[in-house]
Amino acid sequence: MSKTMAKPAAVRTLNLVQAVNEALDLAMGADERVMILGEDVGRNGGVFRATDGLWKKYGDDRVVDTPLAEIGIMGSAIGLAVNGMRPVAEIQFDGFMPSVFDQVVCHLGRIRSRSRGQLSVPLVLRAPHGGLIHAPEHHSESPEAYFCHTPGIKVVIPSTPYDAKGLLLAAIEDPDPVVFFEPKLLYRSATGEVPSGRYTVPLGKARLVQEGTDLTIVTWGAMTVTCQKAAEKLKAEDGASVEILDLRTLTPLDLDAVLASTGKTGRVVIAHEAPNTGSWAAELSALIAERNLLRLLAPIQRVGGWDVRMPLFRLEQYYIPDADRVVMAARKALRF
Amino acid sequence: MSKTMAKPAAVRTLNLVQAVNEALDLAMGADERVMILGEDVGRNGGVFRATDGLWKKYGDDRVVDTPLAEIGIMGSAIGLAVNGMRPVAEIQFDGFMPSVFDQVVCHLGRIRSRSRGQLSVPLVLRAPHGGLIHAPEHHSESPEAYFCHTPGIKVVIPSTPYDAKGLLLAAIEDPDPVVFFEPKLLYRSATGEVPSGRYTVPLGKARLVQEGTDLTIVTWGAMTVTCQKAAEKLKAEDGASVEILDLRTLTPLDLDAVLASTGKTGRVVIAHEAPNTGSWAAELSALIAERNLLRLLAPIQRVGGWDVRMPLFRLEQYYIPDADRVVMAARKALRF
Amino acid sequence: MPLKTVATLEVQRLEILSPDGTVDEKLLPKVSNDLLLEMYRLMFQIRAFDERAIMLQRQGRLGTYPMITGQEATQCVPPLLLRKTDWCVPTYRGGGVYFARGMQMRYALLYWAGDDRGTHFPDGNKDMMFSIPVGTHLTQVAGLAWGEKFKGKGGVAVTYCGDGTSSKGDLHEALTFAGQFKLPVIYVIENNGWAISVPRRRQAASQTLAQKAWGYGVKGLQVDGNDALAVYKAMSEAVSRARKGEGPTLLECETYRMSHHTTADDATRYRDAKEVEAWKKRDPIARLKLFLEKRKLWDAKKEKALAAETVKWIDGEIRAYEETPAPNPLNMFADNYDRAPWHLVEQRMELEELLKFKGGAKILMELPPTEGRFP
Amino acid sequence: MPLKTVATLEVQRLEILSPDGTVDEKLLPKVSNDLLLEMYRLMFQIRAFDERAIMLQRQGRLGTYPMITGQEATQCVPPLLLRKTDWCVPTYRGGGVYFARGMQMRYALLYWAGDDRGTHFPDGNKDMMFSIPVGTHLTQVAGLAWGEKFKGKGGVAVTYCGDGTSSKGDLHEALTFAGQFKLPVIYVIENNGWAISVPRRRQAASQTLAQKAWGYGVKGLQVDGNDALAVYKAMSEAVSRARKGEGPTLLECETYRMSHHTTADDATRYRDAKEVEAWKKRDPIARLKLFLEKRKLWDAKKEKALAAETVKWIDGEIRAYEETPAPNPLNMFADNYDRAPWHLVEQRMELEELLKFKGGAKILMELPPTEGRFP
Ligand SMILES: Cc1ncc(C[n+]2csc(CCOP(=O)(O)OP(=O)(O)O)c2C)c(N)n1
Ligand SMILES: Cc1ncc(C[n+]2csc(CCOP(=O)(O)OP(=O)(O)O)c2C)c(N)n1
Ligand SMILES: [Mg+2]
Ligand SMILES: [Mg+2]
Repeated sequence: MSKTMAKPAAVRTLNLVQAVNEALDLAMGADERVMILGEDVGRNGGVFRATDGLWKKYGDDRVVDTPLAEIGIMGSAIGLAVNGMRPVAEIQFDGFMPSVFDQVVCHLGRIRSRSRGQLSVPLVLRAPHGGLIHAPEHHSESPEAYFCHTPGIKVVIPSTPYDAKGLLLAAIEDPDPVVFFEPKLLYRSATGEVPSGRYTVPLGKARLVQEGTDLTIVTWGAMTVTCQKAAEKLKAEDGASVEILDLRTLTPLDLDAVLASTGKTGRVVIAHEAPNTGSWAAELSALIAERNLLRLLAPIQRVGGWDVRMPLFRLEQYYIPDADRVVMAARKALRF
Repeated sequence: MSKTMAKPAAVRTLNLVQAVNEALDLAMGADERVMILGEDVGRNGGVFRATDGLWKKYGDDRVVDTPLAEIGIMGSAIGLAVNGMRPVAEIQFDGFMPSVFDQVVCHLGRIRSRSRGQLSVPLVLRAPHGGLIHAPEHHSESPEAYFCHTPGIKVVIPSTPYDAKGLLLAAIEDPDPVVFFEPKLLYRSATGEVPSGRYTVPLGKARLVQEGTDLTIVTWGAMTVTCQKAAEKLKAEDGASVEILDLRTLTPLDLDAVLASTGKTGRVVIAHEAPNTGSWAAELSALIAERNLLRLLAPIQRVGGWDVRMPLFRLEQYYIPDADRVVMAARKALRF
Repeated sequence: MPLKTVATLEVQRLEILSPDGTVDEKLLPKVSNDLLLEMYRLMFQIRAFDERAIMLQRQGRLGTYPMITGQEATQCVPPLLLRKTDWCVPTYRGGGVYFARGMQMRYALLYWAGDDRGTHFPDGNKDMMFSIPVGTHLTQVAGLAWGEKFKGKGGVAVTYCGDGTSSKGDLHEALTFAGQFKLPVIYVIENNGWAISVPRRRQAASQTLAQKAWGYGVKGLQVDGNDALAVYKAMSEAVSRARKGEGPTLLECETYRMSHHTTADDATRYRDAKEVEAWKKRDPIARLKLFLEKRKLWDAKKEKALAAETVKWIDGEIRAYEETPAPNPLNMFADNYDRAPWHLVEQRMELEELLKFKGGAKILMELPPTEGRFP
Repeated sequence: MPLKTVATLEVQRLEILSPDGTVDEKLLPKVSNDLLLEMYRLMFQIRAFDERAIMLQRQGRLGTYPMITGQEATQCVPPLLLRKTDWCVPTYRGGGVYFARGMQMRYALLYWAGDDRGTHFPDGNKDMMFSIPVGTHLTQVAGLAWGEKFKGKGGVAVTYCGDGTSSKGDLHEALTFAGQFKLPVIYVIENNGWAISVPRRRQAASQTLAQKAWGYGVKGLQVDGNDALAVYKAMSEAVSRARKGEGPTLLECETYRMSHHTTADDATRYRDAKEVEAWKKRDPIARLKLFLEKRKLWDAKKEKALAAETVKWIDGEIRAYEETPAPNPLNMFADNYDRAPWHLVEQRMELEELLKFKGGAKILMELPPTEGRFP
């Protein structure tokens, strides 16, 4: 949970998408090899405005509106990275990421090892993540588990503007491919203090959102905010002291932080948005029980999406866990 | 572990690929809607000869050599199934399945629910699975976790010729999409008695390979055979009584069987070939610990592939768990 | 042995009705007056519907909605060549296609209001839901057409994709299959000039999109997509080829997205207003109207009556949409499998628990009835 | 407004050297005698290598191996137009390409023997490993070429795919990008008539594969791929266009897979022996030899010397391959990340435990040294 700060800098309040934008701007300003490619990222500044202003500032060669072809985006980003650039590729929505799985599974994490270290793929693949903004079908997905099971890549998801900027800068300078999810619910709703200069938040380190002694909630992405609400309710209604860990990097996992916290409290809830079966929460639940078995005071509670497709938005609040569901799960653990 | 037998039938010894071939033949003979499509499945009879003889018997319209285009195979199979056919699509190797993820994740399991039950997709997607036949790169993968995390589909993998035939016939008549993995190591090496007539082995039911009291090994696919070897060694050297459960259907999971066995023995090894992190073994480990916590006498041991790409075949026996690795893990559980 | 020409191709473009209402009589297809009037009605009504839907969205009564205006000829005319039992799969912008297929537009509103019950097609229609990940339906429709070929009754499948979507590899594999198996399928590229903020010229660097067909042994044609008569003629020939087993066709219908990409988009950020102005002169509805007027099939009185009828119709659809009771959250679990497996049964009970936690034990009685099949 | 022609396209085919050794002098490219001899040497040697590799496999000394024979001109000539610093990515069948790029063939043997250390390219070469999931490299090579464009030094990227692979959507997206961004890239379709058991005519229903290029604003040309001079000329023009920033080219080189798909395949199950016989008459090596002989550049003596030299060379490569010590199993964990994360460190220790379990504590000392970077 350390951070490296380049120089003293003004601190402003930004929302998460502004923080992303600022990180991209700083990275492009500092390194000519950094370029952006994707659909509508140029003149339009991205459908969430994450790349707003960058096309004007850095030109059509470095902020590239591509044809509507995700294999093309991902494949050419891989080629660009292998050939010395630092591409930041955007997939417009989580729901369209399956079309790049072929490139991700067969190549993204394999090129370094297939070439025995001669080639590397220092790229960032950005995509909005998750639900609850009343978006159309296929625009509210949480596909992280597919990526976490794939060797050779890293998977990151911030939940605060500060982390979004620092993690994205770290991801861009990372020598290996990073899949960078941005919780779209938080793009505008999450605001916070962000220093204006360059800084990084290290990959692979979780964030301790709040300390507690009775129960640990392990979570990531927009669900972090939901869990904070649940923790307040649990404090108020149950007098429970809840510790919350925001993973920030899903893989490589900050297992030390997870084991330390869950070992301390002995009661665990894992909360996330994806279909629960076979999710990243399953890996966490497995790891915690395998390594902290004798410290567990209650069965681990996983709270995730149901194992059905994400419904259209009228029902999304019943699909994605809300604070009540987290509270119910926490009470099961607390009262065991 | 029940079965439905249509009529008394001669019992022969077949290997697993012959059993697959016979199931396809019977299904095509009994139902005109059943058709096969894929690369080299026709005149050549499939690169493993799984469809040998069928092109001659059923003709070019029902056993179709397609262009080399997996999205085309998967997408048109979906369309055929929606429009009344019962396609059995083949992807030539596990390693090429990522190119159909887009169709699988975005459509295969969603069409029934998106159409509110008006359309359905009764197809089978067959693919060889796993390693240890000294195949080239990308020909020895175990991608089941990606499919198990995807709602709306079923995932099946037999480990005996008897089950291969009965499960495949069940999969073809199942009203929902079934991903059917065939352990390529067992295609020729697994032989067993197979009745000649039509019968089905129900989806969603595990097979109790052998009973035991000290430890449960949960496994699937070719690893079942490895685990049997490990169990023999454990019996001989440790005097341990090992129960082995071959899942056969990964999803929907036979949780009752898993919980009954692991609850009885309290010591658990889960063995499989895929990269371990985020694997189907993680879901199993999580479910067992979440639901059988107080019955566990030792931490659950997962034994899987390492979290690196599958190496070329000179090292594959060090990547895929062998009996020694299963034994080591079992001893950790037994001596805890 | 020389540098020799081994194949030549001509890409043709079909235009029949010019913006000023004059026609090329030689090319004019046989269309009954009734059918001409039906085309006009569909186009007129779907435009009015589109305008109202946008208003609803602006008033917070609808979710994100993709505009149709400008593309009425390309959307409303092709379905007129189809049987109910032919397959028809538009894009997410294809409200006009569904309308021409006879869909009640209350369902389109429901869909864009985030209600899963919006995928409701007329009984007996072979419609399939569009795919939101664009282009991913293209190979599926090849499969639908393949199924028709098996049935051998001359059934066809028609589908659409945008100019942007034509860059997806899915089109390549779909056309490869269509050409290889001579499938009775028609692919309509609805080239409306834009893919969100990306103009047509930033997709393929080829002069036309129609010429892609040639790479697959598929017949290709460019059509003035704002010319209802050209669309009709091109489509009727394509459908009749398909029915006769003569193979697939790719039609590039050149039209224009007159509005924003969706209500969530602001096209002024990236698009020159002059371009929009120029396309106004090529409006498909005004053009057909001129033609009908010249033929004395249409006049101001009829127009007024149609407008009045349209308002009533739209009001009715909006009412039906807004009076639809909220969906029961438990519906999510219906129709995922023919028979729901244990884990969905368990999860549905968990959701019931949650609902009770929120609303008390009586809540399950107060919810609207569940729909769909479970388990 | 008529049915008007908006684009016309011609697909041309380039043939220079006929099977009987006569040439079209008008089309003959400028090639020095040395280069002609170098072409011949490469083609001759890679065929001999191919034959020995097949024997090794039959003797159980090599894993599954994909045959090159018949495709030597298409494989060995294009690299001669490249700089070391140009990118070159063949298919898995492209041993001849790597050989012409200067790769030591012991590494090719290692690779097909299942040894990860087989992806070893000459220092300074911009070679990339082929992709076994066929076609998945095509968009990546567009990216490599894009990187060259950024560097602005006239570098180019060349890649191959098979006729079967040309059906993959990857080619569509790669050509879309190549055409759109005018990338300095050359796509060579190595049309050898077959994709395992599926003949060329069962891929695209188009007359040629070259004509696909038109759908993307890319220049396309069909080439007699068994005619080294035609391949040379076509490639040199494509490379020079690319270097000058004039955009990408798609070359369909028509050649023939004279043998099985791989050593694991039996082509007699699906292929008519007569077809193979017919293609024997079009052999690329015999043809170039006739030409060289006519020009008095080659004779039986030189042939004999080359054959002897070749045997020695292959013997040396096989020896080097077979003497390569077995890989250390721990190598698996090297070079997965710039710095291995904790879970790989842990897993590597687990593997060490396993090795000790099998071979005793001293085993780690007895293994060959580990290679690669860890952690
Ligand atoms: C695979 C995929 N990528 C990206 C998107 C996001 N998106 C939605 S519509 C659209 C543009 C589509 O353009 P076009 O195909 O021309 O259709 P139009 O919107 O003009 O009707 C994009 C990029 C998507 N829906 N699916
Ligand atoms: C994506 C993918 N699908 C299937 C295969 C299996 N396979 C290996 S080679 C081959 C045929 C390739 O044919 P072609 O592209 O013509 O190349 P050739 O073998 O003739 O050189 C197939 C189907 C594969 N390697 N990758
Ligand atoms: Mg468009
Ligand atoms: Mg070929």
